[in-house]
Amino acid sequence: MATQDVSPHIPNEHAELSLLDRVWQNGRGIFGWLSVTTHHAIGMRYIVTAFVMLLLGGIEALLVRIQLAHSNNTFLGPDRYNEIFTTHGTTMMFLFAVPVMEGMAIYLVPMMCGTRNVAFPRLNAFGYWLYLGGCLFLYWGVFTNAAPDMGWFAYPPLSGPQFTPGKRTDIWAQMITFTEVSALCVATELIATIFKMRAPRMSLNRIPLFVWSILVQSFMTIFAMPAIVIASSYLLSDRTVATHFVNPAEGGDPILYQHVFWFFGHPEVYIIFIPALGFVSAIVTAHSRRAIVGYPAMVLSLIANGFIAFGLWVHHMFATGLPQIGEAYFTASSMMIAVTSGIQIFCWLATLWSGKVRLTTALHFVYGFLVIFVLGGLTGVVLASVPLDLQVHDTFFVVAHFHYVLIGGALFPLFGALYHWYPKMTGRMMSERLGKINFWFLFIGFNLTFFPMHILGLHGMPRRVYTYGPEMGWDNLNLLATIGAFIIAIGGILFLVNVFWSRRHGRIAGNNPWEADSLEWAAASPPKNYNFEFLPVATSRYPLWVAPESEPASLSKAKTQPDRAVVTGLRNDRREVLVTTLMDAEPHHRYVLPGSSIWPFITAICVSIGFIGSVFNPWYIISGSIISGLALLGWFWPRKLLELEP
Amino acid sequence: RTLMRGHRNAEENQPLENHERAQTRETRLRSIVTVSSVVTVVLLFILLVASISIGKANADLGASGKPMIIQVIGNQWWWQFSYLNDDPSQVLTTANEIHIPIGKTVLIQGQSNDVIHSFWVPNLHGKRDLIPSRVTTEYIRADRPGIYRGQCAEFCGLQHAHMAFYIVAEPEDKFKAWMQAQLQPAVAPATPALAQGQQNFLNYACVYCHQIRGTTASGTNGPDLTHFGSRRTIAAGTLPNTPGNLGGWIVNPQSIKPGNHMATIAVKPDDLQPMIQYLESLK
Amino acid sequence: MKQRSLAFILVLPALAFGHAGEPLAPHDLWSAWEFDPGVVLPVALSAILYARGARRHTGLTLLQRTCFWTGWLSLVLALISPIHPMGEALFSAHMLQHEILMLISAPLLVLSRPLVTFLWALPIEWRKALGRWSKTKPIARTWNAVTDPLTAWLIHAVAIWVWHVPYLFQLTLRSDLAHSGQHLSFFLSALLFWWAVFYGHGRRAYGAAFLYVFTTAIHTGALGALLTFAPHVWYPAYRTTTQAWGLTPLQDQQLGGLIMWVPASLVYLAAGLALFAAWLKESDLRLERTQLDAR
Amino acid sequence: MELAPKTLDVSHLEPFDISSQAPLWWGQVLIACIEGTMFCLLIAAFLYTRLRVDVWPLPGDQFPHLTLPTLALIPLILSAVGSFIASEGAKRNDRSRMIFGLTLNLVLAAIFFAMRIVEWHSLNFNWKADIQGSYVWAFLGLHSFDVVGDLVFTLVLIFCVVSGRYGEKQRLGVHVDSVVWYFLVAIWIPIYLAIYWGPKLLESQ
Repeated sequence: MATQDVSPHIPNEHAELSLLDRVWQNGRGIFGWLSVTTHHAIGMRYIVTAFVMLLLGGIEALLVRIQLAHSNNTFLGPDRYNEIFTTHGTTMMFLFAVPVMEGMAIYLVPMMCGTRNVAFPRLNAFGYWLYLGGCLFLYWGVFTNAAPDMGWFAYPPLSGPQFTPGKRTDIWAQMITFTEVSALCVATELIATIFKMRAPRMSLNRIPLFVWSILVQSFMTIFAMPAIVIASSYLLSDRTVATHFVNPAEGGDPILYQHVFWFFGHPEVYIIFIPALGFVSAIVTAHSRRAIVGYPAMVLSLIANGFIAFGLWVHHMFATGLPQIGEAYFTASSMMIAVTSGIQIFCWLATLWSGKVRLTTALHFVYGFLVIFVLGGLTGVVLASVPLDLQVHDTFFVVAHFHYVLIGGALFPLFGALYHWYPKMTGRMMSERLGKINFWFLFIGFNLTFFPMHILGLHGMPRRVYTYGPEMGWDNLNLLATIGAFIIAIGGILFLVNVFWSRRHGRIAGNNPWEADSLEWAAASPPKNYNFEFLPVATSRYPLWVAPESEPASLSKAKTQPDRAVVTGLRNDRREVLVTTLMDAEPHHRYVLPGSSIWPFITAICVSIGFIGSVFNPWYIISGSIISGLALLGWFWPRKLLELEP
Repeated sequence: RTLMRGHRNAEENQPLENHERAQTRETRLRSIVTVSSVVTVVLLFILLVASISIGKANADLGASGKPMIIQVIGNQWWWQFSYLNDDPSQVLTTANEIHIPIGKTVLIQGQSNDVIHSFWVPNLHGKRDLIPSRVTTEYIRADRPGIYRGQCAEFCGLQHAHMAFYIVAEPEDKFKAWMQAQLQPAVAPATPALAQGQQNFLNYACVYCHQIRGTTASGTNGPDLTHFGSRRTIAAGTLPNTPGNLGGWIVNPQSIKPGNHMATIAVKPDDLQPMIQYLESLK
Repeated sequence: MKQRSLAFILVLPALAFGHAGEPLAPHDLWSAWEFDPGVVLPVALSAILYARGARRHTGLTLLQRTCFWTGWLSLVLALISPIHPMGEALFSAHMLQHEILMLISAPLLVLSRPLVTFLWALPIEWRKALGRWSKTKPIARTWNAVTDPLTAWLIHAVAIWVWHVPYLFQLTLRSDLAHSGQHLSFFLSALLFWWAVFYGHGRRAYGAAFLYVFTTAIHTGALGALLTFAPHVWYPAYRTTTQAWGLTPLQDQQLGGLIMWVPASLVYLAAGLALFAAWLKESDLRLERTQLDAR
Repeated sequence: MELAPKTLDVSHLEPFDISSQAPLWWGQVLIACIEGTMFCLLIAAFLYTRLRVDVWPLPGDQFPHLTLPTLALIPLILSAVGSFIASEGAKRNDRSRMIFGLTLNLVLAAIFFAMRIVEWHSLNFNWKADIQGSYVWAFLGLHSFDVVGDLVFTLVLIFCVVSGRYGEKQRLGVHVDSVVWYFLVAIWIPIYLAIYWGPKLLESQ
């Protein structure tokens, strides 16, 4: 395949553009809104919904911190406290962290790959509606006094029918079903998009690191989520139809639930955190204005991270009495993850050190990430060691550790990413000054909240206690943590203020305000529904920077490239995109994407009826399947036969 | 920083040379990354060796002679302890507070009656989960005399926070004396007031759940109260064991430890005082 | 010293009869070499053939030679060194032996591409005849079929799982024939598997090879995890033999499971990453070629 | 270094493709990966559970019978041939081949399914009985759910092809349907081994 030096022949540019506009337009009114399949719109819905969840989870965190601010506090009773910490964990893990990463990926990946939408736009919409269904279902439970109260991990027998009667646990388990189906839809369509719809010549060795991280994350989702499907089904069927999967009286085993849960739960952490590594790579490249050092090492460590994550589930279960002879193996394999993460950190540091760094807010968040994540990694090494873990397991030390890893490792890069891509999403810049204030509030508040928890844990404060006695001497550090939590809250409010203020008053951004390297910056800000007038060709690993194809090393003096190679010959009178080969991204065939459709929404409603109904009556599984099948029939029914001519 | 920037501007004027220099710099950066990664691996390996040797030391605890075996059964939300012995008359069952001799290895044999709990005495050793349908084991040894607080470390429901216990480590002879005292049935009431208290206790529903050896109270759902007066706390470490606290606990356990499984029994105010005195007399 | 040699003489008959004698005790470890002619002869023959062929075959790289001799030594380690008799006393040692065969010897030997070198060792007429024979349709077709990555993956997976069925695994301790069959099927299926993974990408891309390595790591890891977490001894034949080595039968089984799970997965991971790196590099090379074409 | 805009003309490429290059094919393979992982984990969990119990099955339950499920493998495996014929027909836009393949697939799959129902009916335990019941019913239930789903889908495809209401998308549908069916056949074999043979093979004596 060859690129020819011919200017694109455009008979009537204006007419073509309005044709594209019309073909990719979404319907109007509420019906149109429900039928949207454009990936930005869906991605944005994910992000906004996830941030609403972050807000709710954050409020719950504050309530927890208020309760623990001093000893023998009676702000919340044990029942409310248990509901709130469970809902906090569940919300943050299932309804915020994973979906927000999915949302960012849905928004960015098609643009970074240089195409017009995800591979399965309707599946994408369906996934979102199910995710929304999960959010609404859980919070419906929370607001009708049926919030789950057995911890976000729901260990049986505590979560079994005998010890938590009522519908709390069932609502939790079915909410998991909603989010896992949604996550699986997203993973499937993202992999298909990345594999088959990349810009021509974007070979494997040229895929942006963020897209790599999403690819790894999606594969992890595909191999990890089925485990939580099984775990939540164990719970649900034991509770509703009296099976015995985790019932020890009839041969079941509660520890099996832990194995299955953590076979999902450990990779889950990486499902959240690997996209964040992608954010960091994108921000570091753009804001240090140089090629990333050690791109192949980065890719291989990402993949190794994903692989190793599946071997580590046991280290959540050291206290259950595992074979003593295995301790050395478990410790060693847990430590290995530090090596692959370490390689990536060194690569970023080398890039930042040798690049022309522009100290933006986004980069502030990256620096914050590096500091916090390294600390979290160090405590992680402590937890990897079996004897040390047995001492601090299920104490506030672990709470501190995973907040360092998840807030430091995922939330900070996420904030950085939002500062980085906000101009692309809205067409306006966020306030840098407010952004830096925002960063320092979050950074200081975060360390104030969570650093003392290390000490509390070492002093023996267990997790998930609703109160403690004054004789334990934990009051001061807890008060400090509570104050820190409120500083984080102020930081969060500042961020929201910045988002809303800049939406109106921010500086107009232009297509590529950061002079960044990857293809999404070639699209308009905010992007059109079809992303690109002409699909781009990836002439190098950093397609918007001037560089000969074979010399990635000389990119440090790159400038953004005004005239790029593009694809012509796609029909604009239907939603046509280009399918390329998996490895070298050579053009293979053209492919017509489906347009807007109400059926994903209707199907999601039918599936939700089945899911929600089955909590109350198992027969809804059957009736739900039937109506969902009918809805699917409507979805796929051949309406307009596609014309066969090219 | 300004120096470096100036240096780079100069570079841009000489594109050819600049490319080569960029290449060598790239190589240098990569080798720095490689070296750092290797150093990380070496450090981790040292930590691994240290971790294994600690684990070995812990495991070796059990190898030294025949240990004393204490069976721990977790309940929502209190602890039952049994000193196992081949001679059934020497088996002691008690709750929420135990004594151990210093310098002697104790094998903790963990089980659970309901949900998963975790046995943890922070100053003695790591933790071990108590799991229904399984028996888990752990060795502990106290080298210094003292009172060690233990706490449930696995979330076990409403009152997970109030599920503590105490281990009193003392010299062998003192321990033996304690053990002998504990093996005795409850002391008979010495005064009429105490006898009244005993009678009150036996008249109320307390007996369905609690045992006082030497009386007809033989329930097993709740903690054994045979030597209740000798314990430091009531309700699994929730309150210091004082007559006032005990009264409050009997009259309204739910206000002190909401959600716990002790039944609220309407004890008449006149019956309460002797009952408290009697229970506190059970040293 | 004298006692030592006396012990050696006493052990000799046991050596000669292979599995018939008592299970190996720790103090006999270093004298317990296994010189079963059925094993020693082919192993020695392969070394002689290779050495002869390597002298004539000029295109051989140092890497290939190193791969072959390391692989060959690991084969000796697995089959002839005391690891083998140890495997009759300890499940974990048996597992170690199998893992050496499947994860060290097999991939190294495949990487050294020894068949061509073996051919070079033969007289010219034989070489030609063999070459003709290998090109006949049924042979070529069978070869293509079994080295299809999916088939090879399947054969290897079935070999691994089937031999761990308690009845069959214990059969290998009673019957020499079954034991040889087990080792042979592990080793040959591993050769096939690695051949398909390393060279089968002519038909399926490296990416598929990566997936095959990854899924093999997963399913063997799962088997290892099952062994590690099983509350019962799978192979009662080891019930009386492990104590001499300071392990309870359950600990021995757990150790075996762990070997299959953790270190073995690491080998797969390393192989998978190497394949992936090759894949990335290859895609770059091809792009450069197409660019040159365009000019 | 030239900066002139370059173009890559793709108008000569096919507007459709029915092969493993189609994104939909990949989507279906990934869904098979998801379900395959789920079934494999469930098999591992089943074996783990089996290993924890001394007496299997728990008193009162029979072992599932072997004969009928083993015989049922024959129509099941043959039905994949029908799928293959149909997908080849779809690639060549050969209507009669598609109809023949799909019908063959449907009929053989239905025979398999009928045999399964008979066998299922003969079990003397249900999911509430004990842990064996829970697992066997879960395996049979989940796999049957998928099989029924795919049978309905095949029926719809037959209707489309026979009535002539089909275009490229439906042909791609036939191709993808065959992927689904291959998966359902392939995954049944380890499940079959696990529930009918696994518990016996794991007995150590």
